Amino acid sequence: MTRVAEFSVDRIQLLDAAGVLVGDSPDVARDRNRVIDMYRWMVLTRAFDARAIALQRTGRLGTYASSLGQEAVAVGLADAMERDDVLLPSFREHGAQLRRGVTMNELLLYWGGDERGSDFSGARHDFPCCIPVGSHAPHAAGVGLAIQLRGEPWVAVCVFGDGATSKGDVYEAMNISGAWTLPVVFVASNNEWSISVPRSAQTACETLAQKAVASGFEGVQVDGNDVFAVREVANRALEKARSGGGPTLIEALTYRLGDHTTVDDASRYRDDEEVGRHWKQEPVARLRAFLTTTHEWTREDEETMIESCHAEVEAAVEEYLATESQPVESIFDYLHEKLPSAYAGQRGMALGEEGDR
Amino acid sequence: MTRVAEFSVDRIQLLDAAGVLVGDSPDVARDRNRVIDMYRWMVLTRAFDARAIALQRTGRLGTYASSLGQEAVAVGLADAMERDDVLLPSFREHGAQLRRGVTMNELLLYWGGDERGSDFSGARHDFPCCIPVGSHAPHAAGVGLAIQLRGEPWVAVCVFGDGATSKGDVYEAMNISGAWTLPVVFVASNNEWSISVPRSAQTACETLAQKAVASGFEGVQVDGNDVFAVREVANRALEKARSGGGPTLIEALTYRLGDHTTVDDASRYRDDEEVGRHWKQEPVARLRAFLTTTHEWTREDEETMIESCHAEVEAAVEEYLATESQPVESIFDYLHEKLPSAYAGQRGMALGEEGDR
Amino acid sequence: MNPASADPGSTDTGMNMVEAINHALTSAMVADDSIVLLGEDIGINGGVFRATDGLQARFGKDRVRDTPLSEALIAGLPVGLAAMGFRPVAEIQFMGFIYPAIDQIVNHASRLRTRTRGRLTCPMVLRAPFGGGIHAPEHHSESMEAMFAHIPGIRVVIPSSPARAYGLLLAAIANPDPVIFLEPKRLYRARREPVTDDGRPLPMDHCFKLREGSDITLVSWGAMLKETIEAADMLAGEGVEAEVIDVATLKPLDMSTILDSVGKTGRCVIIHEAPLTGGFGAEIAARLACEGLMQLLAPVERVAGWDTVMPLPRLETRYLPNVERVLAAARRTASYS
Amino acid sequence: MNPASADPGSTDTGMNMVEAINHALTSAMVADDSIVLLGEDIGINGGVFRATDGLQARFGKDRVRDTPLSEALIAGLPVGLAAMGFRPVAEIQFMGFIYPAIDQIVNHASRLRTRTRGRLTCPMVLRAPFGGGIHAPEHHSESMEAMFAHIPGIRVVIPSSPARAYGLLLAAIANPDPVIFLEPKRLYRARREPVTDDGRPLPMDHCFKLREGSDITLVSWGAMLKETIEAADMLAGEGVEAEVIDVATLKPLDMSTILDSVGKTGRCVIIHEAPLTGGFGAEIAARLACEGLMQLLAPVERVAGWDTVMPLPRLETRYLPNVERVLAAARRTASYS
Ligand SMILES: Cc1ncc(C[n+]2csc(CCOP(=O)(O)OP(=O)(O)O)c2C)c(N)n1
Ligand SMILES: Cc1ncc(C[n+]2csc(CCOP(=O)(O)OP(=O)(O)O)c2C)c(N)n1
Ligand SMILES: [Mg+2]
Ligand SMILES: [Mg+2]
Repeated sequence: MTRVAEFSVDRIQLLDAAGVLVGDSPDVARDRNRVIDMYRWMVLTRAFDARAIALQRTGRLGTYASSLGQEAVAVGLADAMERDDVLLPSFREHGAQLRRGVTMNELLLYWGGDERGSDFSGARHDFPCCIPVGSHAPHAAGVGLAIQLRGEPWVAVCVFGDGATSKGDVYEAMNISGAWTLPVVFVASNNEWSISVPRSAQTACETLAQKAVASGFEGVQVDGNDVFAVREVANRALEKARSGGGPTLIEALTYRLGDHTTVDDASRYRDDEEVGRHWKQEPVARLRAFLTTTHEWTREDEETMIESCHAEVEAAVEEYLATESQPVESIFDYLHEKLPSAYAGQRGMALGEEGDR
Repeated sequence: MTRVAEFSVDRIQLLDAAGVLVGDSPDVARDRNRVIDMYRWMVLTRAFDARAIALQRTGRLGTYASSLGQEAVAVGLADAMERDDVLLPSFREHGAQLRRGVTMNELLLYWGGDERGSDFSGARHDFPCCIPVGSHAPHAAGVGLAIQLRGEPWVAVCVFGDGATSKGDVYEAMNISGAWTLPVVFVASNNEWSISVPRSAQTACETLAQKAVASGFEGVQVDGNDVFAVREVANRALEKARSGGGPTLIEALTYRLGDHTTVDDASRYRDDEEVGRHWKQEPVARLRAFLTTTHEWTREDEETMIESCHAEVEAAVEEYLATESQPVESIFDYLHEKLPSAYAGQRGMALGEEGDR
Repeated sequence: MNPASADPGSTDTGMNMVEAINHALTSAMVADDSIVLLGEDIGINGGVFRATDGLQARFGKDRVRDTPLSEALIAGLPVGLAAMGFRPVAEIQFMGFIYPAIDQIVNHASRLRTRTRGRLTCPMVLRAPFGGGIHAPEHHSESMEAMFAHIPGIRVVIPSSPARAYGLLLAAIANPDPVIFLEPKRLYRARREPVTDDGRPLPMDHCFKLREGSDITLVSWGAMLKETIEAADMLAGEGVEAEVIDVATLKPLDMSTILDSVGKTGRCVIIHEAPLTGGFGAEIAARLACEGLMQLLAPVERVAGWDTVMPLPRLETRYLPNVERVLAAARRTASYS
Repeated sequence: MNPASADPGSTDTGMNMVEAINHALTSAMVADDSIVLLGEDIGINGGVFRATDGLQARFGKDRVRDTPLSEALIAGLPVGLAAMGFRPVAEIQFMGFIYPAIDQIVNHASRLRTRTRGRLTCPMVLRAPFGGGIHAPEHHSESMEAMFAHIPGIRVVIPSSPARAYGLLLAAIANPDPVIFLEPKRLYRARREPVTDDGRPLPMDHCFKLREGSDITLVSWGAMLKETIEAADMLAGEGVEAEVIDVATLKPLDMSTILDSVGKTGRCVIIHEAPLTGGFGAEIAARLACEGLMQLLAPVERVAGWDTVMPLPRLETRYLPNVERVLAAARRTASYS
């Protein structure tokens, strides 16, 4: 019996649950403005989430998936990315999308059931939300291949949940990214639940990071409620990919503090006690504690920021609510570059109805 | 940075390329009759393969996938299995199928394009060949679940190639087998080629055994041209599964000495030199050398066996060639348990044609 | 992405479709130990629509199993289970996620019996909610039943009422071959009706005549029967008596019921949510052109979804056929001469 | 599972269909750097049918790429590549293995433009050989084009001759939206014909009239046009002039060419290999029942594969429609009164 291969998974944390630095202090932590900036994106994301849920409850938004508790994964990741990197989000990365220039109005339009919400005015190369879980992972490989073929220094960043790691297409995409040394960073945002299925029922693996072993590249765990650690690990993975080192799988350990979506009722399948425990780990309070102890963040600073975030959200909501639906012909007009004449009759009928009413 | 998980892959070999025992001598190697029995199945498989190719070349068989060079994987595995274990083969495990009681006539019927070839008179619970690569892996999980639910001591054994390890459904099946601790043994018969695509282009992994790490169970490499080692590793994995220990992935290192199938021309994509090198590792000569040096296997013994194998093959070929096709209505009669009346008209038309001719 | 909950009611107040499905599953599982349910979130959560509510508590975790998030597997694992003598009933959470399962349906479930000449069989049911009208997120509102109805060796069944959901699901589970059971989610909670929870299956391979009439035949299935019946009622007010046929089993198709009706009325409108081109309405219209041509007094009309991607909720109602479109087509057809 | 090899010939002796495809790929790749080929065994092996023979040697490993054995990926990766401005042409080795790719086609490729209101687009081609008649192993002979023709947002194109394969593949590659390009493998080496290798696409969305006639319209696509034309020739001997239409682009369907023809002949037989029920013939027959009813002088007939699993080679010829079946249907239809 000969040992032919060995593998390991490391975990990285820089800021503990109390907001105290435990590892090497990253540069960014010393830069007050940078920390405040990251903090603001997290606070804004949370404010946006709360407002979106309220809109849904009052019938003015569709089913919505909140990212409550997962803000550090999204913001830390996006903060590490370059503008020309390409984000391929799942459906819970609002913080990353906002940070990269997707507007709140666009997010609301998307979740409000309007395709224009995916026609980002900024972040023009980023992919829209991906609802069929994990099905965007192959796209990330394709984006990575495009970048590689052009010899550009950019990276495709693909984010999905713990549940998604059970999908065959996620595996196929990771495998080819390894085989072709593609510039892709895969991020498994492990919030411990796939709707009602706990992470432990999803796979026998002790870590999700080790899923990378099957694709021949590195997997690493990070405290996903620690924005510094997320940013650090993302930075390393991005740099590796940029410099031709191929893909990395980052498992970000976080927790879904809210329901799966606005139509879910998490109390059916998990204890308040568990949720309560995780509130003590959550990323926003943690970073606020760090700011307070390290960068003299005051209650006033906090209140000012919260107010400005709310104002920003409100402005977006107003814009959203004032946005008229697209006309019915839009159903046809983006189907192909040019509508095949075979469908002209249907388009006419759809418009005709308009008149009937 | 904390190390949170470690994994390793071991390789097992008992008989070296020269037929010399290098590891602990397994019991079976000391039992002359048992060794001869295994040897005979390997020789028979090879004789069958050669005859099947000849039949194809003369238009009396369809496209055929030879197992030349891979006989030890098939036979070692089947030898370790219990009758009530369930084999889910790919399309190159003729040796395992034969050893488990599928008749040569059935194999010929299958490859000759007759469904009765999958209606095994023996091995009633074994699955038929699986052509869509890797798509039988989910079935293996299902068979494993059936066994587990019934509390039986059997095991589902699923064999596929190196190429198949890139398929998402193979991954999904391995993952659930790990999560549910199912009694399944997965065998990746790594013959280094997936038609023209070398193993190295299939994945960045250094071993295929490590694919198991992504599903949270053990992966092990074995010299697939060493029937003792295959049998030994299979035994261990089967015992583990039988006793509730869950799945194992066995990577059997072997080589496809022939073309991919009778319609392939391997000289388009690989060197004779490479093939020549692998002929020196091949399993039949290796076991013969062991038999000769250890169990006084003589040239006469060899000739007698080869003759009897050929005779057995010939008898099957005759039976096969004498088998009439099923009547046209068989196209309908196995579609559902009872043909829905909606299709009665079509069945009549198909039969009617019969009359027209 | 999972709608609001409700606990399955009892028979006295009637049942809605989700409750009927829940009762059918219960009844089947009580009667037959070999039935195993599998799917995402079907356990403690009872399914995102609550179709399996309470079943894990009642039948245990062995028989009501949450799977990992793996649709190819959710279709493929039951093939192995069924071949070994179990009767798996698997749930795909939404039809929008069923596509990775098609490989297993086409290449395995549908042909295990054929391939092995009956040695191994595949008595499995694959359930999936489908269709629009509940303002669901992207990929949650499509109707692609026609893709399945083209696959040889399977049945495709779509209920249109609680009672038919109950009886047809029992029939599907009892069937010795694979059945794709598609549930129009818009109907899940749309209506309650008395359902006798007696474990009695309804016949598959059989259309249901929901309304008698001699002037025109309206053929539909699933959720669109709602609009179809509404239209029929309005037509009656205009003096046009419509016969309404619920196809129910798309494959194999009971064409004789439809042909008989059209033989009587001479006029036919087919209504479905799915995109027009290659929708299952095409098969029915084709059969009329092939086998019922000389009975036709007017061109067949199909009222269907557009040949476009299903829009997000804001324009959803502009995609789905509505009563007006059904009525307009029926009026044209009824008055054609 | 991969048929015998042959090296693509030059134009002088004519080309068979594989060669024509090879030349079309070459021509497109010379003209447009953004074209990348992907698939299993398409590199040094040139594809199991040799459609990509010599292309890796000519265009390099960057542009002609052997993928791992991962069909979901072979459809999904090009979506990402296309969104970034490339024009991927991916090959699925056989249609029997295309099913894991359907998810990417339905949920992504077909709707990337719609979803993003044109911000991201998906100019990709997915090629796959399909159909029976070459005595191939299990799962290698099916015809499931109808599943694709029902998906909104894509084109489905099927050539029936070397020249049309050449021109239509060029059109598919040049098209700014996704195209499923299905190649009838029975025709790959069936016939050579002169093909001008001039890089000129043929129009998609357009039926080809292969034979003029005024007595009956025979509509088919792909491999069955062989039997259809043979039948037409025999009918001519019987005094029946058949118009033969090659649908070529199934989606979007050029129904006006078919309606015009049937307007003239009043009689129509549709021929395809795929199972009858829900086959694409249904759509054409349905359109006749809807839009051409009053022109019909006889019931429409469909000659198709049975609604069964495709049998293994020994009974394959008893499954595939043959000239006799086409003739019998055409005679019935032509003489109907
Ligand atoms: C392929 C697919 N199957 C099922 C669903 C329904 N669904 C939506 S989200 C979800 C759970 C996803 O869990 P995870 O990947 O952990 O992401 P999270 O929601 O926790 O962010 C499921 C099953 C889906 N959207 N896509
Ligand atoms: C899903 C699928 N894709 C493609 C094919 C065509 N094909 C048949 S065998 C094969 C290669 C398989 O390689 P491997 O898994 O290593 O098995 P081996 O043939 O070497 O035994 C391919 C691509 C197939 N049968 N199934
Ligand atoms: Mg999760
Ligand atoms: Mg191989």
